[in-house]
Amino acid sequence: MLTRKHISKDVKWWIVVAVLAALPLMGVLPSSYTEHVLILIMLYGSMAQAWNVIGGYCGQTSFGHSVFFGIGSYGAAMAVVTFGFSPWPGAMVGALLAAGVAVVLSGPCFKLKGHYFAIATFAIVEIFNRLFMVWDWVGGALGLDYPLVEEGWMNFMWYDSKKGYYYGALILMIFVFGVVRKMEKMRFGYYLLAVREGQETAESLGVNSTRVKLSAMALSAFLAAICGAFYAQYNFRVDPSMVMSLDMSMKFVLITILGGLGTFWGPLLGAAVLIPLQEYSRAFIGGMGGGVDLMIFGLIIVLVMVKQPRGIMGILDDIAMKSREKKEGDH
Amino acid sequence: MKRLFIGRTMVAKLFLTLFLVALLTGGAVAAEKVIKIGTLFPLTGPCALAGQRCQSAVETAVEVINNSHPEIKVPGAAAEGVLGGMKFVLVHADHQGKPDVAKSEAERLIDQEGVYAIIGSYNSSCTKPASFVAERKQKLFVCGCSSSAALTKRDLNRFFRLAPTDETESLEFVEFIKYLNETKSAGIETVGLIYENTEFGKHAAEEGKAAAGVAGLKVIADVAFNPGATNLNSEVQTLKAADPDAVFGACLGGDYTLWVRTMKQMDWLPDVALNYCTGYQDPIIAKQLESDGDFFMGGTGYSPEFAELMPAVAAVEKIYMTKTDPSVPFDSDCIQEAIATLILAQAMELAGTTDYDAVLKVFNETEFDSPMSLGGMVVFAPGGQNLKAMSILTQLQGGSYKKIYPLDLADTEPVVPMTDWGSR
Amino acid sequence: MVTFLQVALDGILSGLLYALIAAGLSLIWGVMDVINFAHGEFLMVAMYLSYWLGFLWKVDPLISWIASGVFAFLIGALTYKLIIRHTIGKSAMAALLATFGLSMFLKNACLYMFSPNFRILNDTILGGKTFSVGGVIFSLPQLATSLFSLGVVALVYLLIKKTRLGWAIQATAMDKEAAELMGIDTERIYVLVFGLGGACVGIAGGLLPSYLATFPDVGGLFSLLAFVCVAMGGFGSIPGALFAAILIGLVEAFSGFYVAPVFKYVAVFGLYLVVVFWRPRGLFGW
Amino acid sequence: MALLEIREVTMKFGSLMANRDVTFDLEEGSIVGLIGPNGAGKTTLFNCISGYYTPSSGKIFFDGKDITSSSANEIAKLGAVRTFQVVHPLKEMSVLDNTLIGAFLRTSNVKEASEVAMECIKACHLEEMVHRKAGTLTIGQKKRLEMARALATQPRILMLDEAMAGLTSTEVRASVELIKSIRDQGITLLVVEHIMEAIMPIADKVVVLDGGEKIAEGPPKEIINDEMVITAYFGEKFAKRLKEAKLS
Repeated sequence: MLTRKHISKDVKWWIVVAVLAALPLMGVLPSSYTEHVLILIMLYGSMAQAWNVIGGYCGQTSFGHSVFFGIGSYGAAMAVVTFGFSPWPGAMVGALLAAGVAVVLSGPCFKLKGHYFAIATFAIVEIFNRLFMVWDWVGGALGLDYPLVEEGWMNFMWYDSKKGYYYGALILMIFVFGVVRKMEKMRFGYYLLAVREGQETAESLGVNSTRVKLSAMALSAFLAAICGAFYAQYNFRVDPSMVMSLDMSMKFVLITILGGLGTFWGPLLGAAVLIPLQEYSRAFIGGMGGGVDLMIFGLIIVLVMVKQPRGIMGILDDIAMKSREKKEGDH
Repeated sequence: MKRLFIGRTMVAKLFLTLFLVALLTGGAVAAEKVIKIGTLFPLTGPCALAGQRCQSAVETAVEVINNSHPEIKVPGAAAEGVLGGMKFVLVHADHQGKPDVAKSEAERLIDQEGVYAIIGSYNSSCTKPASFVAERKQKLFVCGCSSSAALTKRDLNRFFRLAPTDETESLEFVEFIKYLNETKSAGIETVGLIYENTEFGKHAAEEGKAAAGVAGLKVIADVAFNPGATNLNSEVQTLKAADPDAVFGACLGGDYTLWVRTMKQMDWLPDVALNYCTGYQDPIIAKQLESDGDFFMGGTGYSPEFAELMPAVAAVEKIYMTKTDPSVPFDSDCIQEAIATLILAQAMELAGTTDYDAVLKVFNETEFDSPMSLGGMVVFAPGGQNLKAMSILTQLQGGSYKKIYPLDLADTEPVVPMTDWGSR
Repeated sequence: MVTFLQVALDGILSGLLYALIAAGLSLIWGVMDVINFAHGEFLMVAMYLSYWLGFLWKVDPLISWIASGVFAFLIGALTYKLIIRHTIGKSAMAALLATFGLSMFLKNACLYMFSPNFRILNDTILGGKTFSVGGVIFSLPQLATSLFSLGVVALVYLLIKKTRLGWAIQATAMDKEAAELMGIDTERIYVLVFGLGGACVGIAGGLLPSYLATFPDVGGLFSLLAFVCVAMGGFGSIPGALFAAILIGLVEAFSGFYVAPVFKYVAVFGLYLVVVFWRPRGLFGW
Repeated sequence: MALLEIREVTMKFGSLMANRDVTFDLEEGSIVGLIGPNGAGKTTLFNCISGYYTPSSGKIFFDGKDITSSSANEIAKLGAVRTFQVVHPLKEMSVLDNTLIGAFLRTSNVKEASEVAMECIKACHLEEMVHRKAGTLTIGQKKRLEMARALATQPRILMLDEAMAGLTSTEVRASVELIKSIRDQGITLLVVEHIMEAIMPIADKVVVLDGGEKIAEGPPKEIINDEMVITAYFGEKFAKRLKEAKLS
């Protein structure tokens, strides 16, 4: 029973991946802007999934993930810009560093409850943002601008076509979602849920909740940092307000919660709805100026939170429930 | 059973989303006898004010280009459209002051909207990735007012910038101080810097520091602050404690008024306060500050007081003022965006074609006649910097921008040192 | 010495302003356990009202704070009725994210309606006036705002501690069901609390245009600082928020002057972390 | 050597003395009842043993090892596992997943853990509910889930905190049988219980707490007849009922 459930889920997952992989080959993508939106969906979906590990599965609402995301992007960017090297080792160092920073910072933070914890994570973002702003070695407020480098996987850099980024994002997504799917099936995944549902109970059953939470934070930060490295490579530029800001942190939280907190599909669904909304509303009405697109965006967030705080997964559940009831009624 | 069902709905939804995405962007753009030009400015976020004004300036220029305006003494104004009647059509984009958005919007403008060129994009940090995209996609990027000197040191072939850089301005500041010391024995030896800690402020401050160092001025205060400040007490207090003779300032909008008012509150002033393109050049802020804003100085590319130097501007400005709310005259920043648009039209006219290579050749080899520019000329150096870009140092006196330097253009004696708060 | 005193004075005055903004947030948090993310935008909206009153009809901020307070009360009550009420009892993040959406809406609605111009009031009664005591300069508008802050914070405190309504609010905060059994209309209490929270920040917003420019993004840093004040002071403790706000003002001023201005918020947020790591429920929390 | 040794444990909360110098032993393979009126300090002592509180003074040894200041999860790992007086199901997780959390203590292999969990679920008669969310169970089922979860950790000592409170008499009888069968597997039990009829017949030893202090310790028969316990705690009427229960 247990394993069958997982297999059927996995099939869906591979179908989604296969379709995404085939789209460019079938020539269904008529323009690079659509590609851009799909890349963003996969990137932000992965970011949200990374956050979901700690925020959804483990139930710790961190607003600090832009710090880890930022460290990852600085890792890649400094490898290229400062050291004139390939971004790969930089991304790795950045991701490991992010995991380390996450463990060091989270230790004391996990002693805080509820809003105290949330505000502490705000404070950490602000501190990091301001420190990076004045830290000249990492470019300070000027940020890091990529030079022209040779295109290709070695430098993870393409200028004319987005195909490389598209498949890069797909691999990123497969990696992040794959790790989470694997985690779900492992003891660690169950422990995360147990800590979220009742820390005291979990402790009574021999779960070292502190260690579980710290490991989850480290994993989450690691994945977020890898997404950050991709982001830097994609935008040719890193500066603190781009990557280490409350704005960016909110994106992690918002996409996951709009999609469905603590669910495997939630982050992808959240990104698949939110990102096109954000990009197309800006493209179509943002140019008019005056922030009409952002007004609408804000209203939608309010509406979803008021109507169904469990997000799109919750809405889908409701629909499924209703149609099932209707079916049963018909008989 | 239930789980399976939800799963199916979900996959269906996902496909639907993907499908919609494909549909929304799939519509091909019909070819017309128009030239599409993209604008890319921060229409929302902290720099929205400047961005919206710049956008209006570009609209103004397009109005001049597309319609017959024989009364306007600017090349191309009299004719309707360019190249015998082709009209400019603007596609606006908002980059929100975020470099990543600027990059993706530039891509969208080029790939999706098929624009011929992009004009923008105010924040240097956004201009960098956006112009990079244009370069790779072999489109023109004409930049009005982004001030980072680094922009035109990247060896890009399709990037052109009209405004003077913060490097040029810094040199001018220092030269002016030398002039004051030599002819007015102002005795200015020390410099303080106050700037917002962003890519713009930091860059300006570095150029300022370098220029001061070369001229033998001692930098004794280096005050960076976080933009959008709730107060600037410690910042001004730090300046006051160091008490430099001259201050170079790079504070935008609300921070500029806060800076001025905090100095008044703390009853301190340097002998000379010189501003990069900041809140100082915003005529509305200058008006709102009333006498508090007086005696500050700054590099100015245009202000209504320059009317007799640049008689061609007035008629264009009239159009611009109908496009802004509240109605404002041109300021140094946004007039450059209008010029950028006009130069683009002029280059196409001179090339006689929309062919990129021909237009590029014109950009690189022509001395453009540009009555809207201070100095009346535009010439681009390799890398894209406008060699004829200049600004006049002005000082606010009685609420109007008085030209004080260089001497051949000056009409007023500078008030140095600045008049005390008490004696105003 | 004069410089030291001046820095201390600046710190205390800006701290008192933060206290006025934080008081409303603290009230809402204490009673409903909701963080109002749109708090800074309430401030911004109130500033706009005060600005327009001053600009169009020459009403001085010293008077228009009343209108701003009432207006923000209504916005607060409306926010509760339309949004917060529907998120109670659902996920813990629902209210926070809903108010985040609201803040985005309000900010851009003001951008749309009023344009992004920086708006400054001139010729206000207090505007730009200062006096000096032994070389230490007191700025009248800031001083007035601080006095208002003390007054409002004291009034809110007395309201909670000494009146029947205050007891009802306290009862609701402690145990909603029990309060309902005792015949308290908790729904009305919630509306009132959200309204009062709005009113506090509204009064601050009413006074601010006498020395601060009004623009759509003005609320951002204020609300962040208010969050920190409230949490540092301790869950729902108004005296705690007052104390924390003054502490934050002082740390901001001293680190800004004696270390470097760029580090002042590093110091403020760092202080918050130090405090809560040491006392996880804030200075005055239990 | 006893499996669990409690030595002069004292627990103070400020000026309140919740436990004072409590000492007793738990022999391997026995059932020990911990009884006393409300507020006697049973749950506090329980929390001290299971690692939720660190006693103000005194020592606790498990299998000869000092666990006085060990944390709850360490103690569980050693093999002393507790249930809660107020049930704490992991609401959003299924009965199986709840039990799995316990089973994972001894193995990280999901398949092995599932087998152990299913056994324990069967032992606690919850096999009908395997895939139900724990939050939707009845109170009796939740109590059995607590036990299944604790059993799945394969403990050496199982500490039950009022596992029968609030159950119907049928459910109580089932629980008593369950406790006996657990003991028969060789697991030692420490049972805090209010329902005397349930605990007296099966306990090997009873420890009586009153006002935080141990007032009596011994086999149930002796305790029932202990004058001090009767007068101080049970009252005349209750003692009579107990005697009747014993006779029947």
